[in-house]
Amino acid sequence: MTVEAHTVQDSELVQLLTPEGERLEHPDYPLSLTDQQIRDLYRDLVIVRALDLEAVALTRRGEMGLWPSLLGQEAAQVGSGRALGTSDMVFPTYREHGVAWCRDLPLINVLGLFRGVNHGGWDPKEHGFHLYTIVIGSQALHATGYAMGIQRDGHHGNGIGDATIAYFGDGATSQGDTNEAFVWASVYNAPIVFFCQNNQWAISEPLERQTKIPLYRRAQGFGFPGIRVDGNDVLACLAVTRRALDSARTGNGPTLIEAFTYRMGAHTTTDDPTRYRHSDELEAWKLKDPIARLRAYLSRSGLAKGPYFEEIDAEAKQKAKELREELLALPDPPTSALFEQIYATPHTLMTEEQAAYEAYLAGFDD
Amino acid sequence: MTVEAHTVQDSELVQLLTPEGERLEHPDYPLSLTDQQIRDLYRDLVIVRALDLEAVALTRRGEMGLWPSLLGQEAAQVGSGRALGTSDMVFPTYREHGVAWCRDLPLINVLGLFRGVNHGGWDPKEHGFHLYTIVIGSQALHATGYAMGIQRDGHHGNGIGDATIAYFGDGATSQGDTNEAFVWASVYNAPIVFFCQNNQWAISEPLERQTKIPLYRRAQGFGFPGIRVDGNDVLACLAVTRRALDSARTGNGPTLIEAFTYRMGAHTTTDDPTRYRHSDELEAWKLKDPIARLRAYLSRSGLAKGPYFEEIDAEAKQKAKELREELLALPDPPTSALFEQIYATPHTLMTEEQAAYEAYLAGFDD
Amino acid sequence: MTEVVASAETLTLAKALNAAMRRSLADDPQVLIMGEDVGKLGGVFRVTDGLQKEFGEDRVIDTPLAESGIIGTAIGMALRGYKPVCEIQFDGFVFPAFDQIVTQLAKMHLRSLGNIQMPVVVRIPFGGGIGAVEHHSESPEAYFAHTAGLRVMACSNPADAYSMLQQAIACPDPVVFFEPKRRYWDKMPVDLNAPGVPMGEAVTVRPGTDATVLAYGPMVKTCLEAAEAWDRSVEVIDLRSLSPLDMATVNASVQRTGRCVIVHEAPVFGGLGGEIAARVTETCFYRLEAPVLRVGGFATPYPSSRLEDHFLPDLDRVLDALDRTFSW
Amino acid sequence: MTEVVASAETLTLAKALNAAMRRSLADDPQVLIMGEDVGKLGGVFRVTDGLQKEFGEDRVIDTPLAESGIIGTAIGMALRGYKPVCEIQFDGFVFPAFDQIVTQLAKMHLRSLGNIQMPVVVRIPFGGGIGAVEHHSESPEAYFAHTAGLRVMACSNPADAYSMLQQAIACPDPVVFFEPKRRYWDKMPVDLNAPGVPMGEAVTVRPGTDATVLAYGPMVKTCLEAAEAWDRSVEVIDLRSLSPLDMATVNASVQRTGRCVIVHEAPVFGGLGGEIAARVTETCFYRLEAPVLRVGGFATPYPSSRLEDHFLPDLDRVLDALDRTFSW
Ligand SMILES: Cc1ncc(C[n+]2csc(CCOP(=O)(O)OP(=O)(O)O)c2C)c(N)n1
Ligand SMILES: Cc1ncc(C[n+]2csc(CCOP(=O)(O)OP(=O)(O)O)c2C)c(N)n1
Ligand SMILES: [Mg+2]
Ligand SMILES: [Mg+2]
Repeated sequence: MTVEAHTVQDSELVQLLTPEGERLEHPDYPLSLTDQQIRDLYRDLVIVRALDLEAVALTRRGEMGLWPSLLGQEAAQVGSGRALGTSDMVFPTYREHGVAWCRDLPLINVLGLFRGVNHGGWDPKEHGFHLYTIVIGSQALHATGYAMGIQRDGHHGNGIGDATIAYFGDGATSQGDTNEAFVWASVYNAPIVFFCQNNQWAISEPLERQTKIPLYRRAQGFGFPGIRVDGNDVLACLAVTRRALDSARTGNGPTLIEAFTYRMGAHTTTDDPTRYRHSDELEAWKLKDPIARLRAYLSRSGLAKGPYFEEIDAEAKQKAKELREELLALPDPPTSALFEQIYATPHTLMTEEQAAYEAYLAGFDD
Repeated sequence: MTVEAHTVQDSELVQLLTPEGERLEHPDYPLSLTDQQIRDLYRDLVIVRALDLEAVALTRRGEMGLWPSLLGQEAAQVGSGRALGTSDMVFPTYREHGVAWCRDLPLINVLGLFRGVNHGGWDPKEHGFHLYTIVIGSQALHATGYAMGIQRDGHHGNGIGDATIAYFGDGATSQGDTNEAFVWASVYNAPIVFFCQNNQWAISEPLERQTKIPLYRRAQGFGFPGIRVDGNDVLACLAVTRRALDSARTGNGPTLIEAFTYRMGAHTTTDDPTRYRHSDELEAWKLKDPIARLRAYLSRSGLAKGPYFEEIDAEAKQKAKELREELLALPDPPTSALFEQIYATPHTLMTEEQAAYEAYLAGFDD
Repeated sequence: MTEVVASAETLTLAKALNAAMRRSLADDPQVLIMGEDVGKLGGVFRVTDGLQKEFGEDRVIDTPLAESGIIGTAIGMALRGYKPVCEIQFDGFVFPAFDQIVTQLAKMHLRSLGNIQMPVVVRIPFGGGIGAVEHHSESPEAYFAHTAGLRVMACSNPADAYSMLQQAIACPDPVVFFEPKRRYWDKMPVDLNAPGVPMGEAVTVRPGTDATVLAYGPMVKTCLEAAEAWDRSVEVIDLRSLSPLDMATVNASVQRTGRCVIVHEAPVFGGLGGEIAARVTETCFYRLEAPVLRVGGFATPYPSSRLEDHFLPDLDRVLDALDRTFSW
Repeated sequence: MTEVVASAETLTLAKALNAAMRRSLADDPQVLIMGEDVGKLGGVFRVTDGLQKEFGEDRVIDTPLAESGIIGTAIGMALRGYKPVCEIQFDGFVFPAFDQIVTQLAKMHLRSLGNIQMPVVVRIPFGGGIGAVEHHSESPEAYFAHTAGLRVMACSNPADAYSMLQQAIACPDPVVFFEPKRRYWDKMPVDLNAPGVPMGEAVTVRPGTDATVLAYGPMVKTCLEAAEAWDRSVEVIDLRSLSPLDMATVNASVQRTGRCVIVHEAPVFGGLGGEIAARVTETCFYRLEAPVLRVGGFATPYPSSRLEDHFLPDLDRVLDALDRTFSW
């Protein structure tokens, strides 16, 4: 019952870079990048991992309530994130720190959320990066509606218009909202890419609790293409997402991408995966590490050498340090924030409750 | 955009009886019925249609608030209904009067619902026929859960156990609940048949508002078989449903059947389909009438002659008359019914509100 | 004055809503209409009749049959700058969309610290009295009033329907807009150029001195009839805005009258009446001659239609409450 | 007495719930546990820890990630004779299941005119105070209390948790069962053989003469501390059953004390406090020295955790309300 979903048939997985760092060609996904572009991808991966690890460490120190680590999913996020155009719109879950990085959203915003200073608070328009969405599956519909908005703007079908990408996990494919999004996107031929990071686990539940067949095939049932890509291969993720976005932009409707990857860490810092999974699974996936394979390729092909790697590591370390400092300097919100920005226009009850609470607090000063 | 879903490719439609009444063989769906069994199916179709038309007439006379006619869908309902075993469980929508007939549920129960004497009120266990469900898609999950119950009873996988069938319409395939039911049924390999009557319309919305591809293909996306059957061919509906039920019983999990048919009447008696669809569509479907084709087959093959048809018509008329009389004799519920059977055990607020209201009513007697 | 008269038309409540949407669509290209059967059919109550023909399929959208999908994609369209007006076909079918309304629509503005606005209207025909089957006669307003981040309105007559729906559409906050379906065919002259009473304000629809009756939606008419029938002077207030409540108007009235009765179709238990009663009592404690009384549905699911006349508050039940408050 | 002592064990609230489920599973083969991560992991709060190991995967079911699916299939299993106990992982994730709970679970018994029973329990860890992110700290009980056909319970301590959850599982009606997540680690001796207080009854957890404080779930402890800290004699009642309410116990207390304060974490506006206040006022009108006062969350979405201490009623806010009621 579990076999089919769990086994990757090599034939159905798009891969441009083997775990050993060997470059493959794929007839449907030609990819030509400059040397610098490939090095930049490497830099992204390393920095994103460093920032994530820093966030885990800060959470362990009590600076945040919780942190959902992206460890192991860097390539899926950076590859897809770097495929996006500036005016495209991303709809993330709560784990897309790597995509946030690609969208130039200062990560302190994300750390602020998990510290509890607000529920997100950034401006999605500014970065083409919507707020984190925690209720599983919800954002798939938002993304679809947004894509329908693009269609109504006339920014669509010409190959240069905007597109939308919705991220979600393997667990999210079971939610009604996700499947409704598939219906809508298909029926309206909306310019959207559904990017499913299949990291094999939804907290403690293995993939077999959500599906009996490979997830990318879900799309067939709704009449649009689905494709499985090696989620630990940043080049393949880039190529596959780029093509799906192009397809959306040119009026060919949605694509479902299943990025086959692995959640190397706990679900969040409060989770204990030893309760439900074996370490040999983890060990097997370590051999497919997204950073190691790109580094191997860079070395082997002579695109980068030792000092370059050291330089990137140093930069990542520095960025992590800066992030830590930013977090430690982050002020708590003022009490007034409790009552503000609930409504965009004045609201009598809000005004009343705020006044009453301020009077109550003032009573303690006496 | 609409073409694919709307056009029936003959190759993908299971048909055992042409609209002209010609008997076809299908390699996957051999069906051998006795002459009497075929005549019985004819009788079912005729009676079901007569009862439905009577209900429409009674509604027009103001005896019911509303009636969702099954006109045109008799073969889909009778064919599938007669494929069921006694201890199988049916989960209907609000239009499965023909299936109710097959399950020996006295139709007065259904008429009582639409008259407003109660919300259903029959005992599902008694007839293997669950209550009508009006919220689109809900019952697909109930049916799946019930099938999981069958699995837990051990009544399953041996080819003789119970199975479940969930009915729903083309519109219902867009609901989250229906798709969640597909996930669950597939993941747990539940003994269930999803029977979708694609009658081409969801009130005023044509099929293309729900899907871009034939609906039976939805099942592929969830990892179980989907099949499209001529919904106006009672033999094909019987054969296809029987096979799907057998498959469920023997532990092979769910099947989605799309019965391709047409809603010949209004959505309900309060609807006016002339506002949204052309009469030529209706005319085309008249040529595919489920009763006419079986009658043609019976005549042509010598299984039945004029007097037999007259006898059945007379019986149907008589049954309709009895139903009318039952409805007209149906008492209104007593006021106390307002407060009863809300909870299975005593409930203080219910008791209190009932007492207060009875005292209030008694005040008018003074 | 001449101009005002010129723009007055006698409209049913349904037509007034239609006129409000037509005007909003015409004035603001970002306004969209979405829902099941709202296009070609014009809605099962014909409230959106003719709008698709006039404004096209891109702006008046027949959607797939999925309420969560309707609200979820409306949120996405709002994020792209549109102002979707979503129709939920019947009150009982809003629940598949409840998650999107409560966890997303209501909370998006705060989640973004004000960077995002959510000008989405969720239109819900509500209430009973039309002899319908299950799920077609409910009054779920209390669920939404208890949900912070939403505004909740209920109209009771054609003129209000016309102005209030336009206000809801123009409002940058999400609004759940309740329409009294059994009053869809009630008629009155509607001034198509009047700005209407400001959003959020209750209106004293009948002044009185001895008791205050509070109602909204379909019950306003019932309460006016009861006030008419009662022998003492009864003030009737149409709340219009259910969240926030216009407690200033309510309290001022009760301070004058000293007695208060609240009427809604929704079950009394856990309904909005409790909230209002608690607030009125807190503000008018020393002025109240009797406890605030509530008239409403029973703590049962909405009954089958042959029983609904018992469930629904009617003239007699309101009179009974007036009787009780005066004889307390 | 000896026996009682022998069966008493010091348990956390989480462990008491676990013991209740273990006992129900052992005693009744029809009882099932369902939910996300309830099996191998034992739930994110470990409330179902060890149950799958003991009773197998067929009875303790890790489900796909879909709340509507959980409740919808639980209904189906109940129709087949099972008694599913469903876990909703956090309060804020019950909304995708809202439709199944409100339109199906609550109404099935009536729809069948009593032919069908729905012995389904929906367990919801609720409330704030644990420093969590959005959707993990909500108090949605008022939505369910306003839904006829459901019973709603909230436990506040380990002993009650143990007996109340068993009662809920044994009850042929659907029960929404709220568990105060921030009290999961509170400990007390639990008599594993005591039948517990009958279902539906409130309990006076601290007797007093001058004011009545009503609370449930996590706020009971807070209110007991406040009563302790106050200089006059305050009675504290743990409501335990939120629907139906045990108004007999509540009214008898307020008739004695003449003052009443209601405390819950949920927003005051539209919360259960309004219902209780309206009822108490109606029954105890001439006895009340002050209006019933309510202490609760603000009419805002649950704030980010750095603000939650302001949102949540605490000792000081309860004392403030006592102060106000005594100085009215
Ligand atoms: C509607 C809803 N139900 C439950 C949860 C609790 N929850 C948070 S993450 C998670 C698992 C998600 O798995 P998946 O979609 O595979 O994403 P991943 O965490 O693996 O990235 C669950 C059950 C939630 N956030 N929303
Ligand atoms: C959740 C929900 N939304 C809306 C409705 C109103 N409604 C009743 S029937 C119907 C169309 C159903 O179409 P389909 O599933 O194709 O079934 P059919 O009526 O054609 O048999 C709609 C929208 C409903 N009953 N439930
Ligand atoms: Mg996952
Ligand atoms: Mg249909």
